Amino acid sequence: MKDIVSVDHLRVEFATDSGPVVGVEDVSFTIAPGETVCVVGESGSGKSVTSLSLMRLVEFGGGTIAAGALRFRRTDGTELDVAAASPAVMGEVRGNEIGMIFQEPMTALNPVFTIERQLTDGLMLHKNLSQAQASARALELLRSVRIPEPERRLKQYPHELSGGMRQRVVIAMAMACEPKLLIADEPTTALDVTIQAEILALINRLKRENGMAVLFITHDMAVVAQMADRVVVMYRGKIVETGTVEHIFTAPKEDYTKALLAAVPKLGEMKGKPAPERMRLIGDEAARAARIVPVARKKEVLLDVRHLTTRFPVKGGILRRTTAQVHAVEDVSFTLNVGETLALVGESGCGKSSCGRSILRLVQPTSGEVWIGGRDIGALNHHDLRRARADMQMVFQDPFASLNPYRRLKDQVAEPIVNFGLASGAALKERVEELFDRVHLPRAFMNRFPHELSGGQRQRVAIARALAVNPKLIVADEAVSALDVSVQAQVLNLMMELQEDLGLSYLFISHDMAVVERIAHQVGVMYLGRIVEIGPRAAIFESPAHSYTRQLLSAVPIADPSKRRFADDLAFKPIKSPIFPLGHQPAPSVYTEVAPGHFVLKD
Amino acid sequence: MKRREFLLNSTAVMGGSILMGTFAGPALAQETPVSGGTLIWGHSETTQNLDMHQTGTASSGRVLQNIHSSIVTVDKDLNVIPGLAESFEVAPDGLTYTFKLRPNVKFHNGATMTSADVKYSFERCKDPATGAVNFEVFNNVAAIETPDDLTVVIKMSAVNAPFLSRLAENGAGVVMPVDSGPTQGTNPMGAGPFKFVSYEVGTVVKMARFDDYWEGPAYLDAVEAREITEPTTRLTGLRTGELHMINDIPLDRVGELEADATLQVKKWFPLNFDFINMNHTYEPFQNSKVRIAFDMIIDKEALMQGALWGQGATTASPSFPTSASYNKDLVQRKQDIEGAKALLAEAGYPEGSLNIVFKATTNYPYHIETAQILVEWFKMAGVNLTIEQLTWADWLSQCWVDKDYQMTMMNFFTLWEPDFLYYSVWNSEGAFNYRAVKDPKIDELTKQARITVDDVARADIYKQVQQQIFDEAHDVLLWFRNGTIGAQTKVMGLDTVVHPNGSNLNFHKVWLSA
Amino acid sequence: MTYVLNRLLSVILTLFLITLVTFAVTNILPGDVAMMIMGTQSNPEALEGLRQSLGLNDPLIMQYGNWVGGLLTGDWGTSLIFKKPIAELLAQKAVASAIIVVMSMTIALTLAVPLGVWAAVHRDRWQDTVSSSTSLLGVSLPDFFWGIVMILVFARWLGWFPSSGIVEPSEDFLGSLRYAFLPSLALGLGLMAHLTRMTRSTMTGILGQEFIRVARAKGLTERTVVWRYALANAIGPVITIAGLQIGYLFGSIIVMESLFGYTGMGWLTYQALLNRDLPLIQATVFVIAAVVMITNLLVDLLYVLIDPRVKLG
Amino acid sequence: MKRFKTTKGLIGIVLLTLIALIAIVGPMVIPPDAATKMDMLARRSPPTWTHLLGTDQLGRDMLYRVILGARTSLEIAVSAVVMSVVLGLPLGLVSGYFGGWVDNVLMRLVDTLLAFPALLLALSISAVLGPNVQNTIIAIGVAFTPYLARIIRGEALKVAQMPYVEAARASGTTDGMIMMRHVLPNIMPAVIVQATISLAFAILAEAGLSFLGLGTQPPAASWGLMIQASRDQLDVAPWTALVPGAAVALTVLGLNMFGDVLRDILDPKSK
Repeated sequence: MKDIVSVDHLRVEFATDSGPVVGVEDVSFTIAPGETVCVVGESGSGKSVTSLSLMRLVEFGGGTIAAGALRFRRTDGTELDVAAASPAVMGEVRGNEIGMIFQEPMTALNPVFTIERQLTDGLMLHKNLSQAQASARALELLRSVRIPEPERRLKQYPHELSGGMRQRVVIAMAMACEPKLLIADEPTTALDVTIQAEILALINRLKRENGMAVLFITHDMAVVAQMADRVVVMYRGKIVETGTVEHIFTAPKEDYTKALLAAVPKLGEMKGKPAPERMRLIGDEAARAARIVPVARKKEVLLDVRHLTTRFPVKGGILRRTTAQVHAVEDVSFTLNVGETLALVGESGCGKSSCGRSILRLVQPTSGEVWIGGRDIGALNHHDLRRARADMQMVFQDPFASLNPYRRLKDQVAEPIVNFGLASGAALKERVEELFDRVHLPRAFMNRFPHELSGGQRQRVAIARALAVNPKLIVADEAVSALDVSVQAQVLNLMMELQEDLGLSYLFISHDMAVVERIAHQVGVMYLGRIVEIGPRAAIFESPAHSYTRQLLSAVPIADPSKRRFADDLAFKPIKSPIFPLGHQPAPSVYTEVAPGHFVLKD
Repeated sequence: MKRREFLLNSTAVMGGSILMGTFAGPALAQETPVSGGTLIWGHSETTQNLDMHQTGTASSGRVLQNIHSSIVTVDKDLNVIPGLAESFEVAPDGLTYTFKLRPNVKFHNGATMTSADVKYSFERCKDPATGAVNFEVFNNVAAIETPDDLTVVIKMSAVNAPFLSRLAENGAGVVMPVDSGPTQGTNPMGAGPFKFVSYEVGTVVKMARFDDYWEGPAYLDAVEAREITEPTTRLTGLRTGELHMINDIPLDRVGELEADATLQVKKWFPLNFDFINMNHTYEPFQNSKVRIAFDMIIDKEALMQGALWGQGATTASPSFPTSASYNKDLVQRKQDIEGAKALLAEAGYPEGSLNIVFKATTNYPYHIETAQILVEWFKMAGVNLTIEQLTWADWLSQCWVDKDYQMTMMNFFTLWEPDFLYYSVWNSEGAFNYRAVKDPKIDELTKQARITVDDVARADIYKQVQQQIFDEAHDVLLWFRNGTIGAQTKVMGLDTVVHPNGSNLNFHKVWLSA
Repeated sequence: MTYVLNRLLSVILTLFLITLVTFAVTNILPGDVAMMIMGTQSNPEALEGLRQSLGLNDPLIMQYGNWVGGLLTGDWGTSLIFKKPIAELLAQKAVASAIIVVMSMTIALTLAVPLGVWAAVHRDRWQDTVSSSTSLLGVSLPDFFWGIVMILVFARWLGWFPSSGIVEPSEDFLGSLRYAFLPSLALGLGLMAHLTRMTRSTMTGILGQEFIRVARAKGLTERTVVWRYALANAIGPVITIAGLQIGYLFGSIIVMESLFGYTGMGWLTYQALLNRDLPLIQATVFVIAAVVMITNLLVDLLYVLIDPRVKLG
Repeated sequence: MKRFKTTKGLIGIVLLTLIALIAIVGPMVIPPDAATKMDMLARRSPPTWTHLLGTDQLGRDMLYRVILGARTSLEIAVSAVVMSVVLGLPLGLVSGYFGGWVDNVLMRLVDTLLAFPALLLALSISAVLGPNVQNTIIAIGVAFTPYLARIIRGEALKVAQMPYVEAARASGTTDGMIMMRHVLPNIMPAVIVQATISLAFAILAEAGLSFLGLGTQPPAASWGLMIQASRDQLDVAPWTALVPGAAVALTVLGLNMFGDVLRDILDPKSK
């Protein structure tokens, strides 16, 4: 056997109340030395269970390997069946011959130990190094993952590092003993797009330099396209299709693979198209989805934001006085037309969410005006503001947290209607039923509780709730980010359908450039609280003028294996801190109009 | 602070307590006393203020008894006998008392006692600013003269018959060295058999033998009074040998210790008497039939067995059992539930119409037991009795001071001086008449007794008072309760330890065998 | 530093409120110390005289002013029943209580942490049931029950420890620990239950975290993962809970100190309350409240040392 | 894993049902004076055929007393805990939801109550209001309130930051409505679990109060009073403590097991 790993008819079961439940079943694949195998699938596909089984970590989550073999060729050339290995042997293998990196860099490091301690304990255990030797090696590792100021980092605690640096540390930890196999379980999912690009590039380089095999677990077809040599597509605990990356992307055999690929927006595919377009969906929705959204009617401004500024106080001192301020939103101005979508894009901390919340006055803006339908929201008193909220609603990111787990769905959808006294009794019921129809949810769901629904269904409920009072504006804050790709496409299509039918305006807050390219009429790019570039979608994507916009676009992975971008080390400009001392007076935002309606911030 | 006993008042001096203890084997008893050793005493209560004048608690008095000597004291037959005074004399008009002091009596500070010390002590006690609990003993004292070092003459403004016997009592008659007042509270000093060594609040009082004691030095080198208020803990200390002796064996455990050959138990009688009180301002209790009926509901002997575990003797009279005024003819009413019901009906309180609250203090756990037993009998008689448990502070403030109760019970150290006992407790003007008893006959008799000189006639008057209290059932007299000490068998001379007043312990003649 | 000052300020504010509440409540209590001193010898004139000499007849505002003024100037007054300066009494008794508070907390933590970790590692299995049942049994019977059991077992039957009493640590340090051991053990058992539960739930949460999986993926032994990686994170919350328990502990020592004749702050408070010794009540309540709040402050500061994420802002 | 939890919950429910049944039916079926009837010839009798669980210092049957005591104890414990919830819930809810100075003021108040010794509180209530069952409930209820308020505040603080609360605010829901409809139901499980734990402490708190004269007044029986009465006789009659102690232990055990299950029942996810 030449393969470093050969998984043979793996079956993992989880003990539950009602007997064992199968996690994965009949999973077989191999990994050759130096090869990157991507296991791709949506949530619940069993991709993580598979990777955890290889480390025998699945047991700590209550699972057992019920059948099959997991053959791993050890450094000394012997073959080990991981499924049957003793805990002592697994202790030698883990971290030494197989390294693993996980999804959440924020929680993957022990918060109370220094970076040095966490890097060295594995080395001292597996390689019998002294403390000094291990420390030296740790420093070397930090250098190899290109962490700035590695000496200082060693003495630091995880919370003192940014997310990207933490993930580099996690990678350094996994690489410490120079394993033959690296398992990467969604290593970039929680990261911003530029950081993701850097990490992907880093993994590629390390793999190349060490001749290491990589098992890469992801849900993101774009990442697969960028990373994989071979691809394993999983669905509901089983393998759907296996093949080389080119094969999978160009000639998928199975319908599931085809549907999955279809639902993924590809950056750049909208080139030359005048208006947003529905997502492609395979199946019965395909026909409807294929329809092109017509160009918006007569331009009429709904939302006019002028010099919006929001700062959060940083408290400190004996009297809890404000000692500094987070400049979350800094002199932001834009307009949004009736029936159109303005997308605010940017990386975490750029102020896009605060901007949305400030517009709805869920947080109190420091200054600026927000006009909706000829009314200045900022000037309303408490009572009028509550009334005005009928015009502007919000859809939140996390469909699990934005619905109250203790209330029936019909009550939650009805709540805004009841709040504004718009309907009651039979009329209310009728209205709620109508809303459920509107978002394509069966009426039978009305009496259910949130947990009985899938993420996509919940997000539909959240949209129904937002629609309940016939708002003119909906602020969608990362509304589809937490959803699986096919569900995301469905929800996006629903939103576009509603826009078309009801003339809604969306302020679409997102970090996903490919999605934005597909659905937005206007795009604003935010950086450090300001809009650095704003204009029609085509202008932003096809002729980006601001350096940050360009950087952002260059970092987006493209779901096309022929367009690989992350071969070498990338180092983007890190984002600066938005915290300024009290009394700091930032310069006003001044823009240059590079093309009609296309404005770029003057630096 | 459970079970703290309070002396009723100065005439609480009692005649010879009757020792009932089983003595250690005769061979041991006849051993010659030897000197030396420290006695570890598990004291049942917390010592508070150490100033003999200011302290009202029996707990402090019990300890301070060993540090102070009194100008006069009482013998086992309750006669006032000389103490620090070699002799004393009362003028025929009763207005002048002359004390001849013993020469060469030493205080713990080495000074020799003189009449100046006596004058100082008495005046200190008399001065309201001192806050002495017995200050009214000296109410009629007009002047204290010291013609020479060993003579004290006290002039009275009016006759005060009990004056001498009250001087024999705890606080009033003790003699302290001149100017020692300000330090008495923290460093008590007198002319007693033991010197004060140290006091750790709530933990231990240490005393050492005073070699120059006027009655000759004590046998023990030292006494350590460790304060252990929890009964189980105190018993454990005795059983493990950590303690040589303990006072106040829990009533229910006396039998158990008596059965233990490695320990000795000393009991004496009476420690105090208990009676059940009915508030005479409460309407039903203004009717003597109700009070008598209530008396008839109670089986005193059964109650004594139940609440005291037999550690006492029932009595219909509160007089000291061996005293001349004790009315031996009185017999407690037998339990007669049906009779009581009939009497109650006759008084206008048929079955089920009386709802009485009985306030009992948690300070005396056996009062709570008593009350619980009463509830059952009263239920049989158609009277609904409910118990309210009060802390000692609440009992004092509600029952004693505010007279805000219907029924309660209390104990008093048996009073040897009948005037003080009957006048204070049953005369309508009496200071301790917290039941508001108002009986013209008793008022008359107690007044008459005060001017009756003949002892026999006087005793007879008090017997009539007892008869009247019984006939009218002003209170229900229950029993005399035993005092107890448990000790290791090597503690000798315990028959001398109990002061005639039944409460104080004097270690002068106590010794430890090897 | 500003954080500490800030917290101190709130402690001072709360203490001020406590002086008010304590003063109000103690003055509502019927009866007074004069009555307690005189007992059943009291008659109205005698009581009045004693009250006068004890200064109980001053106007309330003046009494409160004098008290708070005294607190600030260090003149804490004199106990009315013990006739000793309160500051002197407190100094002596506080040391005694400090010993059993520290000792019982140490005992509780030594027992509770391993038991809680053990339960968390074997969550929902028999070990978990054993651990929770043991700790529940501890709270099903009151403190004094365990106290008496300790006396009977360790003093009477085994004779290993003295049944009661107290020794000054300055006289005999080891001896003072011997006397403090039984009451501390009884108190510790009572505290243990809650701490075990907290350790278990904290550890359960931590064991489910990603960095634990990462540690396992590094090949670290399960012992290292649980006892170093996980426990290092659990100790902060557990210490915080332990700190909050100090308040509860000061309630329990009242019973336990009286039971063991171990006369510390709890016993002193109890005596003060029973005897209506107002200056002593006020002083003990104030000191205990201050100790409880300052302990909690110290625990929060300790947390900063344990957990590098927490900063004093 | 899950099955284990169900069994545990089942035991808890069976235990509690049994205890509740005893508390309710007990007083109806046993003779009215059985728990106070004294047998002076059988004082502190160890368990025998006539007295299955032995007798106390007054010769009263421990079995009857423990059965009759169940009702009193549970009544006191439940009422006191309900009272502390009724007082602590609005306090904690408002404090946690609004935060800021409201929170600061209320929590200072709670701190003050927490630092104030329960003993002094109990003595005052007993002295001023009188010793009886109602006032015992007040004493325990008031003493528990600050603890509950603190826990509820913590929970409310967490819930108030949830997106569904923000969503409700965005859809024009008033603060009062948000607290009632969104915060309250979501903190209820934590409140109920805390309340079940408090029940155990309340039963024992009564024992402590009996020592001060507060609590059930004799000769009525309650577990707390019985435990307290055993204090001076533990070495000679251990059953006087163990019998009521076992009753408390079983109740506490039942409550805890039930508490876990209750959390699941309250969770709509289990419906």
